[in-house]
Amino acid sequence: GCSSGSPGGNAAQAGEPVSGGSLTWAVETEPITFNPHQYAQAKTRLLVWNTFEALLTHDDKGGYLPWLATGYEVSPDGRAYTFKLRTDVTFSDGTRFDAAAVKANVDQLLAPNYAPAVAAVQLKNLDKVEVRDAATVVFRLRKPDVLILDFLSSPQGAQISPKSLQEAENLKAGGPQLAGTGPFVLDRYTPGQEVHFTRNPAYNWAPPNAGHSGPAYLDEITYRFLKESSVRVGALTSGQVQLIEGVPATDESLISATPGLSLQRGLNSGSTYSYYFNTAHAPFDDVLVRQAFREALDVPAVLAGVYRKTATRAWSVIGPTSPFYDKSLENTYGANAQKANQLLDQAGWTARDAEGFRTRDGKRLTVRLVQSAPFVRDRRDVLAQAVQAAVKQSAGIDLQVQLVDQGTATKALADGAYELFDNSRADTDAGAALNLMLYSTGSINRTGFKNPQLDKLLDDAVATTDQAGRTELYRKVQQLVITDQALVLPLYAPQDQIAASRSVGGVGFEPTAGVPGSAYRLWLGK
Amino acid sequence: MIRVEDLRVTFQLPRRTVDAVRGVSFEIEPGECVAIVGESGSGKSVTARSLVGLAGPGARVDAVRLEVDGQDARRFAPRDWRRLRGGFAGLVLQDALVSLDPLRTVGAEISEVLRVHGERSRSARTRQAHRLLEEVHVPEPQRRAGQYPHQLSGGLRQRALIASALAAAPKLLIADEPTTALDATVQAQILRLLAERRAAGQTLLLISHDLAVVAQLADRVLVMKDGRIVESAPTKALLTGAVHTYTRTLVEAAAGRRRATGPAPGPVVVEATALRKVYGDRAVVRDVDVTVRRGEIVGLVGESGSGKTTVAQLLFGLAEPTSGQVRFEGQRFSGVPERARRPLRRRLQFIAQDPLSAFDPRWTVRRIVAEALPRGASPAPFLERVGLGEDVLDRYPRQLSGGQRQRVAIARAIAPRPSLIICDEPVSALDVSVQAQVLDLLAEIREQDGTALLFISHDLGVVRDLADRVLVMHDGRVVEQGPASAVFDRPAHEYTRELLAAVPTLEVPA
Amino acid sequence: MTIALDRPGAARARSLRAPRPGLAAAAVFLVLALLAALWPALFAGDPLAADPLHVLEAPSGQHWFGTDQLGRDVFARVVHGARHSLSIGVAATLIAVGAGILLGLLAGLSHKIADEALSRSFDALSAFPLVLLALLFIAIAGTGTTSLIVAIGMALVPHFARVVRAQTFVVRRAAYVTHAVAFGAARSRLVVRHVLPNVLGPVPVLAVLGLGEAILLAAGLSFLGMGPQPPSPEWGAMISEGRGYLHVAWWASVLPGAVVTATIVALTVAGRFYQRRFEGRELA
Amino acid sequence: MITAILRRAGAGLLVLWAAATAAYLALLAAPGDTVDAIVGDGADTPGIRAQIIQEWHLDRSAVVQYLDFLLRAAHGDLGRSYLLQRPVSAVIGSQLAPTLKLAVAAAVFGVVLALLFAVTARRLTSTAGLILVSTPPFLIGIILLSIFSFRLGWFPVSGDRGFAALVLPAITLGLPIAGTLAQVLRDGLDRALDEPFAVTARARGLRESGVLIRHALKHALLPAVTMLGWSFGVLIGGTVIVEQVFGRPGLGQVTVQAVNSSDLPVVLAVVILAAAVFVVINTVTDLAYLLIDPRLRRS
Ligand SMILES: Nc1ncnc2c1ncn2[C@@H]1O[C@H](COP(=O)(O)OP(=O)(O)OP(=O)(O)O)[C@@H](O)[C@H]1O
Ligand SMILES: Nc1ncnc2c1ncn2[C@@H]1O[C@H](COP(=O)(O)OP(=O)(O)OP(=O)(O)O)[C@@H](O)[C@H]1O
Ligand SMILES: [Mg+2]
Ligand SMILES: [Mg+2]
Repeated sequence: GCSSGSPGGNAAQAGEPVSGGSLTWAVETEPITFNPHQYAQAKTRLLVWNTFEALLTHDDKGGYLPWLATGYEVSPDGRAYTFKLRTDVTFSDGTRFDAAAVKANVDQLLAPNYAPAVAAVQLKNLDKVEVRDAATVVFRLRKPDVLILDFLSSPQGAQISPKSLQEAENLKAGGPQLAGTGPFVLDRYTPGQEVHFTRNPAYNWAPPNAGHSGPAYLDEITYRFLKESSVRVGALTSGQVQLIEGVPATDESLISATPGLSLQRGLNSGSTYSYYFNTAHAPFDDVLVRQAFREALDVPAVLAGVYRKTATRAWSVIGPTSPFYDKSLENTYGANAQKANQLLDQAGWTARDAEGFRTRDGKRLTVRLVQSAPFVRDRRDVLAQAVQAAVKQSAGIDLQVQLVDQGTATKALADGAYELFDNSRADTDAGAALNLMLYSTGSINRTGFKNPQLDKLLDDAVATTDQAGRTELYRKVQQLVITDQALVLPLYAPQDQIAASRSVGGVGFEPTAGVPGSAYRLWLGK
Repeated sequence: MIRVEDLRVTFQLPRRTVDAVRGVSFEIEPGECVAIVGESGSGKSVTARSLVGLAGPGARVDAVRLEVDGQDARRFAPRDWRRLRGGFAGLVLQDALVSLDPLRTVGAEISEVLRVHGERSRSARTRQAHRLLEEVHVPEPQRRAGQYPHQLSGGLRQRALIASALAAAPKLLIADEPTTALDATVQAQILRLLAERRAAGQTLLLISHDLAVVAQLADRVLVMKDGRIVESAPTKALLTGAVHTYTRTLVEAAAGRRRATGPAPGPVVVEATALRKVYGDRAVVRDVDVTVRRGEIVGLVGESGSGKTTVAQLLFGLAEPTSGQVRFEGQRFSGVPERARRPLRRRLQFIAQDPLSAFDPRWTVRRIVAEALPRGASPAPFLERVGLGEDVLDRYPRQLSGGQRQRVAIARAIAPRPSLIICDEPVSALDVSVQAQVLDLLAEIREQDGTALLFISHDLGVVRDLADRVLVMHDGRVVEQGPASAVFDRPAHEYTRELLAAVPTLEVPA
Repeated sequence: MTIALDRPGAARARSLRAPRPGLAAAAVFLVLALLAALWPALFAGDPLAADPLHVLEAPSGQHWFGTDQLGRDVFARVVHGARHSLSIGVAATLIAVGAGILLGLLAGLSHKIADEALSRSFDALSAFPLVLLALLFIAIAGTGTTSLIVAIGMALVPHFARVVRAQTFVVRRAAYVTHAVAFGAARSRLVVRHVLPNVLGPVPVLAVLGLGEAILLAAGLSFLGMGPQPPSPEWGAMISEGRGYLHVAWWASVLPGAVVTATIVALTVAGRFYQRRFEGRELA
Repeated sequence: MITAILRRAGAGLLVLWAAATAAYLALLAAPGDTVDAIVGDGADTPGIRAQIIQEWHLDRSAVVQYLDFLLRAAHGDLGRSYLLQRPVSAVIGSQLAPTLKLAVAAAVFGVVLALLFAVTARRLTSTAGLILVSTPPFLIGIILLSIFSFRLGWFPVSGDRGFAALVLPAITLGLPIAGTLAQVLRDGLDRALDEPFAVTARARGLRESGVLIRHALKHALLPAVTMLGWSFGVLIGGTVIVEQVFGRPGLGQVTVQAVNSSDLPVVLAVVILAAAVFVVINTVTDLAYLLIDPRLRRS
């Protein structure tokens, strides 16, 4: 059976929570690092919170809940954030967690050659960190930036024992030598194969929304890295693992049909999986062509083909679970081949060549989508092929999908040798994603779109501490990029799936982020 | 002991059948030495091998009567054959040099026979192997038993093979071409060995294409041709009164005859002085002087490895002498660049032992001979001269018989009207009867064209038949030279005498 | 009566004759594959026509090989894929043969030291894993069809170079080349008239066998995601794409795989037949 | 004797150096520079790039970088992975064992199967072998996996835990080897059984099995030994694919990942490792020849 991501969804089958037991969970992605500061793969987020914890955590309404911090205060000018810390927390290596530890973590993040991306993006407005007393720490900013809270609840803001920061042999790669405060301790990592955690018996500082308190239920948990979806599903159906994440749509029916297995889906936070138009050159420098491309595509149809009705169609760059999502955008565009052709005629792409593609001045309407093979997931290459077939059929657009290696992809992006760029970001605060993708100097702004008005809106949204104000600003942003400029073709809201044996209880998703939660809540029924 | 009546053997090949033996009948009595002679492919080996059930892969053997050791072999199961093999009949295969497993020691091969025939004790086998080797006159049998075939000379290998065939004391020893591929001197030793066995009462079936080889040993000779026995008679009777024409050719060839001498020698064609060739640190040719005059046939003889081919290569300009000089028609031919030799090239030709490899396999006979001719000239007359019809013109070399190939090689060699042809073992690969034809042809060419021939062979009989003058090589040196009659009839050098003594000749009662 | 004879003959004679029906099947298959590569429209419809309503349907009268994840007809894709896969194979083989002949001749005809260096590197390269060589090349040149072709071509070069060198070596020393010297032929003439034609003799057969290897390698690399761009219906890529749906649609990967196997078997059978013919002609 | 060993070692080093240098030069020519590779699909600003250049010393000239690479490689230091942030020796070292295990198991399986086939079922060998050799190994793997693991659940789907996990991958990898090897062995046996020495052996009354085992097999092994180098190539190349299919850890996975993400230090190390194995295999082959064939032994 399927149920959507409410926590503890299948408690009924697993019975009441019991302590003890060990579990094996097959996951798709092997982390390239176990150091949360270096975190870059959304798919590995579920591992981070087993060992590490942050000052705050998200609730499911876009707000924050205390975790290692008991609370925080913002100065009126929005440039100082004062955190009160818990005093009963120790790292698994015995070191005490206190304000000095928080400062040590931030200092490490700012150290040269350590985490350049974090320093340059999340911490770009941080001036300094002050230790007021053992339980109080102040973050001083150069200018107001509400995203600092998002950072402090993100894996990169997770707290590592200052001792292991000093002593770890391979700090950047992480592993058993890095101590955190989490409910589990990473004690064994076999590259290419699995990672093993055991329960931290001293743990007693779960966040309020964790569902229970005290040590975790499970004695131990093993995550096996099985890249192939068919292999993961096979492992689950043949009983070799109890949990898997990443279930392809085509296999969902198999799971549902197997007694003793259950399936859950959770929508991710952040930006939706979208195609961004490169406005730097023809043909997408013309808003008409951008609109035409969007109209040419019947998104639900291609999604149904590739994902079998399991995908949630997106209407905006921001995911539907985000508090900033503008619902009014829904059903305002798309799936109108007639209009698409009209727009293209208007834009001058009137002629057709022998293969049925539109041309202008003898040049075919060709657009390139460059995908970096190592980072393609969720069958996005298949989706691209479906889109390719669809826009060819409906509007004579020649979409060329280039599935290439990372070096070639980077080079193509640097040279502007692309017309479409695909991306989704799993940031918990959608604003963080928009800053990277839409801001004129954003580090992954691949649209070539530079608009002072847009920059201003984004700046203001970051400087505004009040939720309603931010929501309004982001509504304007969405209107601008989706409706006015047709800068983006949103496709679907990324989601995670967990399939599990019904004996496993507490299976669920992290609030806001929407990715599979840590193992803290899991238990093994009989 | 063996009774065969109307033996027929056919080979079922993918696309055709070969009738190798077409109705052969004979008998072998205990203590007898019977020889089978005949040209290549006449079915000698297959007949012999059928007697131990090893006619060959894909063979179909039929006989009205096939009695081996008093039993009817037509009803034999594989294990009955196995019991006979080695025990009743020892077989020495034709391919003497490759009939011992190259990956096992000689001793192991001999003990294997003993093991198969019931000798259980390993040490007893070893001891017996040594004794057997000693019996066939292998020096230092202990050491040799531990060696691998490649460490033994051809003669020793053949002896070891005979020893292994004799190991289980068979009643009958079948020796298929026991002396081909061996040097004349070694040949003689093996024949002596067989004679010894025969004297000791061993029944022998001897096979050869050379009548001269077997005539000395055999009581009775069976002459085979095209899978049939064309004549069967006691040796003596056969030599004096052969009935079949084919048998007469054989007798004639084996007896040898002087061919007409040529015209008086003309001017010097090639002159080599103090030739020396060193390979690595070994002098293969040392201080050899050779002069060949127009219209002369010079024979170059010597045992294998004595340097005959090397001399030919030096004369032909395929190798540069380490020291010494070659002059061809008065001009320097060694030590000059190939470019300088090129104008002279056509006047100096070469015929090798294996004509097949001397022809580009992709060329037809027409093209091969035409290569030697001026542009546009027809090759047909030259083929006619060597006795070949136009029908061979469009064939490929591999579609010709050995004799035909050698004729094409001769046609090609005489086509540019050379003043000298160097022939390196031109008839060694040919049947005795074919040999005679080719030799006649060469003699005729010398007579008609006045072409000089340098004729290299380890077969003294052949050289004696053809050459005017003979050079005897030993260990890289010319140890004796002079007119053929002088060298052959009154050999001066010890080594020449040894060579001559080894040549099996047929003393045909006049 | 007939005496039952000991072994090899019978088996050997049969093994020479046995492949006949196989040979015929191979020939028919190869002709079909060639036709498919040249005029795919003869056999099948549009390989790119996606049909979201009929994805992953089992083989049926309408879709002989079923449909894939986008509802495309697998049979049509296999047929059209013949052009891609065969042309990748042929192009790679041509590169390998061309460079192999050049390098092999160079080694076979040059002096000791150069020959030694060249043939040592052929040895080393041909013992080096093909996949690794190709991967290395792709790491350098990036993915894509061209790069795949060149990678496979390069990986197969040593194979041909070795054969050509060995052959050159034999031919260069063959008596008939010596004989040509007797007619005052210059070196260049020897090479052109005798050495080259005889060296190249076995090359076509080897090329046919090499083609099989190239196709297999291409499939392997495509499988690793280093092949042609989607939606190109290359066989290896199809197997690879279909693998994700193995639970629900085995046909999407197994049937294209069977076609690859059949192609290579057919090529090998044909190649070996001609090889035997060729050798037979040399010997007989 | 000593000079011979020294010569061998010298030649081996030369091969290693040549392989490393060739790979290094080739990678230098790759599109997209090192910084691109390290940035990956992460955030990309001039500041980040500057830091990367500084961290990895990419501002030095190519020659200096090459010499530095050689010098460090000579000391066994193969550098640090761009992607995994760990020393290459650690990355490779941790993956060596699973791959070796797989390769050895596959080789043993392949050789045993080939011998069995070649000696007992010679007729069958050519057809079965041909089909095996002609089937893409990953297809065999996929089929085995779905039948024996997914459907029947006899073997674990993946990983490197225990012997059971080794069975299917080893079979997948070993089958093509068995196919080719069986054909070569069969050819060799047929050829050897037609040789005069085999006929002579029969003429001694040896039974056919005796001729086969005592005489022919050793001869058939010679061409099989020649294939040792080739099999090594197939094995290593095969592990790349088989590990992918079975989700096994190992060098193959590391290699594909490194190639995909242009993780040059790892790619280089893999090349050097393969070259080293090549040198070893070559030596082993030569020794095996000497062992089998006395004609090659110099007295
Ligand atoms: N195994 C075989 N398969 C097919 N044909 C064979 C086989 N063995 C022999 N033959 C053919 O049978 C015929 C007789 O061969 P055999 O070996 O008996 O000749 P031979 O008289 O011994 O000749 P040689 O003097 O050359 O040894 C030849 O035409 C030969 O080609
Ligand atoms: N190219 C070479 N390199 C080294 N040694 C050679 C070479 N050619 C010939 N020899 C050696 O020189 C010696 C004489 O050889 P050559 O071929 O001249 O003998 P031959 O009298 O023609 O012998 P056969 O009767 O066997 O043909 C032999 O020991 C041979 O091994
Ligand atoms: Mg014979
Ligand atoms: Mg000679």
